[in-house]
Parts: sequence; C-alpha cells; structure tokens
Amino acid sequence: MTPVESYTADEMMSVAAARRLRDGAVCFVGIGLPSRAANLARATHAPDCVLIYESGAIGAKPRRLPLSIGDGELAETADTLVSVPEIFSYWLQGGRIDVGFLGAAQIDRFGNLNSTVIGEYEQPEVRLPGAGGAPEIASWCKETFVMVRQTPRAFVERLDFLTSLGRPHGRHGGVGVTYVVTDLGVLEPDAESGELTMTALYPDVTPEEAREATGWKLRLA
Amino acid sequence: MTPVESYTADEMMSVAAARRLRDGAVCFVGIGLPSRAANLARATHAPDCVLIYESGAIGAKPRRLPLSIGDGELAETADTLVSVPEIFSYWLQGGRIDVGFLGAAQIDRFGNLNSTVIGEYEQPEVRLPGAGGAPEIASWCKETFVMVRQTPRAFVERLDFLTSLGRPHGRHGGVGVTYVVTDLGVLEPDAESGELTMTALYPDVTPEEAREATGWKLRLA
Amino acid sequence: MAEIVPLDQAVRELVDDGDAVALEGFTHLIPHAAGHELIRQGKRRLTLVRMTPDVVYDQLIGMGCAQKLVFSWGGNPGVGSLHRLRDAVEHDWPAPLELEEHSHAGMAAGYAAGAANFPLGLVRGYEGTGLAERTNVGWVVCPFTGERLAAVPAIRPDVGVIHAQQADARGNVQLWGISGVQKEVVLGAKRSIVTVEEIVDELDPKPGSTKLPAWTVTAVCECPGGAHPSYSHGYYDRDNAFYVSWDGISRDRDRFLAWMQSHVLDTADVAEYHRILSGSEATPV
Amino acid sequence: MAEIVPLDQAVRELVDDGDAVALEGFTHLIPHAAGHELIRQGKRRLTLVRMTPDVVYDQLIGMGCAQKLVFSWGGNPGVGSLHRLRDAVEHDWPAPLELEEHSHAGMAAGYAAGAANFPLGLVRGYEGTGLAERTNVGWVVCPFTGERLAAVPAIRPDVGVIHAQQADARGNVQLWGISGVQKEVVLGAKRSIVTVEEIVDELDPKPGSTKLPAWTVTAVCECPGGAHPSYSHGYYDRDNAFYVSWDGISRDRDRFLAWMQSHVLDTADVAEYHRILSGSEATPV
Repeated sequence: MTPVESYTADEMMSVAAARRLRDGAVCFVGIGLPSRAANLARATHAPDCVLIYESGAIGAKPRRLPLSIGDGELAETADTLVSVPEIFSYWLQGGRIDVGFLGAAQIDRFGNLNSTVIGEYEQPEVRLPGAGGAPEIASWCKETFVMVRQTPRAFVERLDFLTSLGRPHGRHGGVGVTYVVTDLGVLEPDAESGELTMTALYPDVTPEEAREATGWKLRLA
Repeated sequence: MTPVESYTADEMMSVAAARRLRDGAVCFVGIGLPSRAANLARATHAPDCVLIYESGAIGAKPRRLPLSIGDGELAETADTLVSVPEIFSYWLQGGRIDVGFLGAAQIDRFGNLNSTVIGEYEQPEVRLPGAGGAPEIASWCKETFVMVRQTPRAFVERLDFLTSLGRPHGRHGGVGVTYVVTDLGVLEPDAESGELTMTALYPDVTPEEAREATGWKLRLA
Repeated sequence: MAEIVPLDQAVRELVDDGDAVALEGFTHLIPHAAGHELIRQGKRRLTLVRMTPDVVYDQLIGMGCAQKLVFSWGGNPGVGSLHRLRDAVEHDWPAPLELEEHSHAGMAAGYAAGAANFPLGLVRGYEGTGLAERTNVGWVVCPFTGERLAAVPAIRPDVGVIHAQQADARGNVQLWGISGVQKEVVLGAKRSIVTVEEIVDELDPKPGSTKLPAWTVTAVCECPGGAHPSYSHGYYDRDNAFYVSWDGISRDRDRFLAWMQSHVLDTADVAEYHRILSGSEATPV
Repeated sequence: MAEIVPLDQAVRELVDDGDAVALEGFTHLIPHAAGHELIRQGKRRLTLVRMTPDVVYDQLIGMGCAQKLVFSWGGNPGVGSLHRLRDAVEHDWPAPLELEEHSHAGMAAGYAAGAANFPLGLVRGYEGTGLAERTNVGWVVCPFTGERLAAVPAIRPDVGVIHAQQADARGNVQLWGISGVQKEVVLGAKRSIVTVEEIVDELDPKPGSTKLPAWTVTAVCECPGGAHPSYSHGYYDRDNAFYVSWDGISRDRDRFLAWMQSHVLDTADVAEYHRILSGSEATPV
C-alpha cells in the first residue's frame, strides 16, 4: 500500500462530509462536492444511503459522478423519477429527507447562507445564481451539511442577503446546519449558543490559519 | 330496415343526451347513463369526443361499456392515466372540461342537485352516497348535463340537501346545468330567469304528464 | 425500511383500536384482504378514511369496527346502496357512525396535503353547497386576487393501507393501472401496510407505474388475490358478479353476519377466503 | 387541438412582443431550438419565466429579448456564472433586466397552481429569508392550525414552450426521463409550443412517461436535436463540453454577439444550427 502523500481540498472536503453520513441516510444532493461526498459514502461505509436529486431522481445510484443534477445517468439508475413539483412537495417539504447538502457564497456564524447577491440587492457587485432549492432544503431536511471553502470573504460577520436559514428549528421541520465542512476542517454549532465552532482541523492546519480565514471571531472547541 | 318499435327510458335518455354532445367535446363521465350517452355519441356523430373518467383515465375509448369508473378497460384504452389528485386539480378544476354529466336523487328548478340525504341530515330517511365528484363537476365543467328520471320525488320544490350548484356562474368556471335529460324529455334553463323549462318532450309524452312528474309548477317552452 | 411480514402480524403490530385507518384504492387495488384481517382481529373504534367506502367498508362498518367515517362517496359502484353503511347511519346498527364527508376534490386535496406535510389542501369549491355547513372545511383568502378558497384538513391517518401488484425482496413497491391516491395515503400516513400480489426478485419497469421506495413503507405483505372483489391490473379482473351479489348478502343483517362468519371470521387468511368463496353463492359467474 | 407546424410559424403566430413566455425543461429537454427562433424573429420585451435560466436564457437576455426574468436559480450548471445574465443585472447590458425570484419550491408550487387554475400555490418556506422581502409572495393562515404559509402567485404564462421526445401525427405528446415541470407549464399556459425529436405514427408506451393529449397543446413542431446542448433521454446525451465552452463564449460581449450571429441569426433552423456547430469551436470534444 502506498501512503497518501497529498490530496486536494475538494477531496478532503468530500471525505470529511462522507464520513459524517450514516448508512441508510436519505440525502438531498446537489451537484459538485455534495454529490461527490454522498457517492463516496455510498461506495464505502454507507451502501444503503438513498440519494435524491432535485431533478426528481429518487434512489439514484450513479456509476460515474454526474455533471448536472439532471444527468441521464441519474434518471437511468433511480428507483423512481418524479416531477419537480412532487419532489419539492411530497418529498422535501414532506419531511422525508435526513440530510440536505448546501453550498453558498457567504455563511454567517449561525449557518445562515447567501447565494443570491454580493453587494446591494438592487445594485449588486456580483449577481449570484439565487436560491434554487436552498431555502426549503435548509428548513425541511432533518439536518443540513454545508460545504464551503473557508475564507474571510465567505465566512462573514453579516450576510449581504439571507437566502436560507441556518437554524429553522421549531418554525419548520429540521434542526438546521449540523456540520460546515471547509477546506480547513469542520465546524459545528455550539450546543447552547448555536454559534458555529471549529470542532476539527485537518492535519497541518493551525488554529491561527482557521481564525484568519474567518470573518468573525472564531471559537475552536 | 325495421322500424324501431319500442325503446327503454334509459335508451331514450342516452340518445337524447348523446345528440347534445358536439364532436370533439371533452367530457367528464360517470358510470351508467352518462357513460352510455358519451360512448354512444363517440360511436356515432362525435368520434372525437374525449372521455375523462374521475378514476384518472383521460381519453378512454372503451370497446364495451364499463361497469365501474375504474374498469380495467378504461385504463387500457386511455391516452394517459393520471392520479386522482391530478384529475381533480389539473384537469377538472383546471377548467379543461367542456361537458360534465351528473345524476342525482333530487333536483330543483335551478338545477341544484342533492345526492347526499333524503330527510334531515342528522336523522336521514335515506342516506345517499354523497357528493363524490359532483360539486366540482357542477362548478368547473363549462356546462353540465343532468340525467335523471322525472318524478315528483326527484323534481322537488326544495332540496333536502344542496350537494352541487345548478348555476355557479361567475363564482366558478362554468355556466352550470344546460340540459336536464329525463325519461319524458329535456329541460333547459330559461335565458332570463334560469328556471328549468321543458323544451322537448319525447314522442307520445304529453305536457300534462310532464307537469304531473314535476314537483314545481313546470313551464313548457 | 419496509419489513416483509405476514398480514396478520402487520395488522396486529401496526393497527391499534381507535386509530384513524385509511384503506385506499380508487375502484382498483382495493385492499380487501387487509380489511378482512382488521375484522378478524376485532379492531374497534376505528376512524375509517376512504374516498369511496364501498364493499370493504360496508363489511368493516357492519362488523362494528368503525366509530367514524371520513369519505366522499359511499355506494356500491354500478349497483346501488351500501346497506351496512346505511343501516349504521339510519338506524345506528350495529353502532352509531359519525360522518365527515367531503367532495372527491376535497378528499384528494387532503391526501395530497398529507403527503406533502402541509396542514391544509385547497379546493375551489364547497362555497354555496350544503357541504360547507356540514363538514370540516375552512377558508383562506388569496393574497393576490382576494378570492376565497375552501381549505380542507390534511389527511394524515395513523395507518395507510393499500394493495399493489408487486414488491421486491427489499420492500420496494410497484403498482400500475389506475393509481388513485395510493402514493399519497402511504406518504401521508404515520405507518403503512402494503399488500401485494407477489414478491419478485426485481421490479420490471411498467409504463405508467407508481413506485414507493422501501424506506417509505412500514410493512409489505404477500397476499395474492388480496384485492378481490376489486381487481389487480395485469393479474385478475374485477369480480362484477360479486358486487351485484353483495347487494343481496348485505341487505339483511343476519345474512350479512352469516356471510362474514363463514368467509372472514372462520377463514385464516386470504387463501382460505378464496377457497371458501370458490364454493359459495357469492360469485354466480 | 394541436396543429403540427414548422417552428418558425409557431413562434410567429403564437408569441407576441411583451408576452410572458416560459421555456421549461429541468436540465433535460430544454427547448433551445425554440429559444433560437425567438431570437431570430427578434422578439422583444418578453417576460421570461423559467426555474433554471441557464444557457438558453443567457442567449435570449444577451440578445435583448427580455425585459423581466422570473426564476429560481440562474447559473451554468456545473460550470459557473451566466455572464449575459450577470451583465444585464450588474451593468444593464444590453438593457436593464427586472427580476422576480423564488425558491425552486416556490416556482414549482406556482407552476402546479397554474396548471390547476388556482390563483396561488403554497410553500412552507420563505419566512425569515430575504426572499420574503424581495419577491412577489403573500401569506395565508391555515384555518385548522393557525400556521402562516407562504403563497406564491400561479404561473400562467402567455406561452409555454417545452421540448419532448415524441408526438404522434395527431399531436399527442410523450416525454420520458426527468419530467421537470413540463406538464404543468403546458397546462398552465394560455398557448403552448412543443418541439419534438420526431413525429411517429403511434406513441409506444414508455415506463415513467408523461403524456399530453393533443387537445391540451397548441402547436407541435418537429425539431430533431432541438434540445442541444441539453439532452433528450433516449436520443442523445447532454453536451457537457458545450456548457463548459459557453463560459468562454459568453464572457465577452463581442465574442458572444459573433457566436449568436453565426450560429443563430445566420442559420435558418435547428438543422443549419447543428451543421454550423459541428464545424465550430463550441464543441471541442
């Protein structure tokens, strides 16, 4: 066996997220890192993970990583395909999903996310893609994993726009963000305050690096 | 050719209703007389009538008369099958149906129908099957044909229960009842008052017979 | 994740006295075998929910299992009245029966709302009818148009019961033909029982089929012929003669009780029911 | 009843300047050929509606066809930004673009409401987010539970446009694979255009297919390859390389305009588009 000498940030993030998925979990998966993480889990310790893509593919078992959420590979390997109104009503808001995955351009200390605009809404510096499935994923999955690179531009004191809630508890079905997986480590909400706290750092990452990459005064557990 | 010497009341009612269906009409059809009438129209002057059954069979082309609205024959010959929530939302309330057919235990002079109870609601003399599809058929089909035998017990001054509206106009999508086909002839609403008026009597039926069969003071056009 | 168990075990473990139970199947795939098992086990004070309470609910009501009926159309399709249902409503026999009745559109919206975990479904109807006064209906106002729409409560029974054609060995379910509200009642229920014609190694995709993943179902029970006298598209036809004969059987209390004794109470399961039936008066084909 | 006509005729007769037009297809069956025809005919002041405005709307916006965009997620899936969309929002080029944005769940509920002729759809969401302040959302209170639910307006475009695999000679449409909101947008629209891979004598039933009867569709147009660079399940795959190359083409205004000139404005139809494309830089496979 060759020791692993190096890995990319994306690989590390995928592994860290995959490890936190329990076998049998029903996952609402987007394209990119979430799809990679969920399929990695499925290929290793969690063969019975159920992958649901917002395109309506339920129980997809892709043999290669899909490039879009509507990839034909997902349709062909799914247990069943349903319409888009159905996936968002009977399945997502129906409260059937254990783990939802989200990315974002900005995250605040309570796991609220912005994927709408940087700058003012009416005169944005950067117009981002928008909400997509995020608001209801954040509110209705039993828990949410966020995957985002840790930089001061992304980890901000104050969001430019609140696209999805970090802590919807009570109001909706889920508890909100339980893990934020970054390229430096993993954050989890503090049990009392709910503030995201660094609970794991990858090998060779220092607390100082994590603090400098964060736009708020980061606490480490 | 042999002259037709006799016919049953059901046959005459089916023929009278069928003749009033224009070709190409999209019909919401129940079992029994309506199904017989619509299929007769389809077999004669209206081959392009579209038959929709509330079980979700759209464009059914039964080769024999079905005995229940969920008959396998309907499923096999339909252009498409949809779920029951879909048939009542996208198709019926969607306003896509030209002609709905209804029967009832009681009808009043404005085409309001009762298929719920005879007697008091809490202590009924006869508990009837109930509303089924009737309220939304009456309200959302562009027009409604009622098929019912003409007797003083059925054609009443006052309904024991108002199950579906005879004249939903304005409030909902359709104009309501346009024809009441009975075993004596056909009634249509008066253009001004909306009161059902006898506009056709079958051969050998006298106005007097029609009046005696009606629980309100019947007008004949 | 679905467990594959015998029907009697599923009914024993999943249905309690006093539960709201919905046996669905819109003229097709009606779970008669499951209804019979509820009767055999003497379940009581059930709230029975079903769009079209036909013969299966006539049997349950006549045998005293029901306290309340939530429904939209209660008749013997193409034949006439449900005599046991009428006897309960008109003469409190064998017990009074509370009614909550809707239109089909209202029930369908309630089931869809239940599946989606919404508290209410909407109908553009009820207004101006007697139903609006007699049933559990509310109103909402559209914030865009000002229109008043009827709201019906979501249907979320304790137990949803359906019949389907197939399940695979893992408990994934497939049904095809007229699909009714089969998906909605399973997804909206707290627990679910799916009886199937057969358990197969692999579900082969059928045009127009509905699939329920194993993780959405509580129990799957193999019950060939379990829809009789209803039908299973691709397996057997509707027993129209039975529906006609039910009119006579059910009209008289004693004859009804005798029939239930010999066909249901004295039989152990759906296979014995079919054996008895094949020798009986009920299907004079 | 559907008429089978050439695409240019359908667009000329059914789409007016200023119309609300929804081209749908959730990652699959995206009606690119129809989008190109809107550009060729120089349609203006359109309100473009679409859950996922990707390359097809980037092209329409960049060519100045749009006045307003109603959407839920605007990006180049798996690649990055839509540069023409961003240029319009950030720099008003070639014209300002008004936005109405929702979540996917909100758009899906709006389409379902449109198909059902309801004035509103419901979402258990929006509350507490920035969307609630920025978009066209209202509120209703559940009469049973007191819960406040978000209401989104029904989506009822003037013209609904989809791509599908097949139609028969009478205009009945069949599509299969990921079905998105294809049915809803056709049923909810005042007029509809369905482009198809082929017109066949008889639709052969496919598992999981969606069918639209001819009488629900206004125009059917044969357009083989009409979804490119999206895909048609069973006909051709997604052109992932094209989506990647679009990032470069669309980043620069002049390069974008040159590409649109040679591939769309200078081509007569989808067949010519494919001939030009096969010799161009756009698909360096």
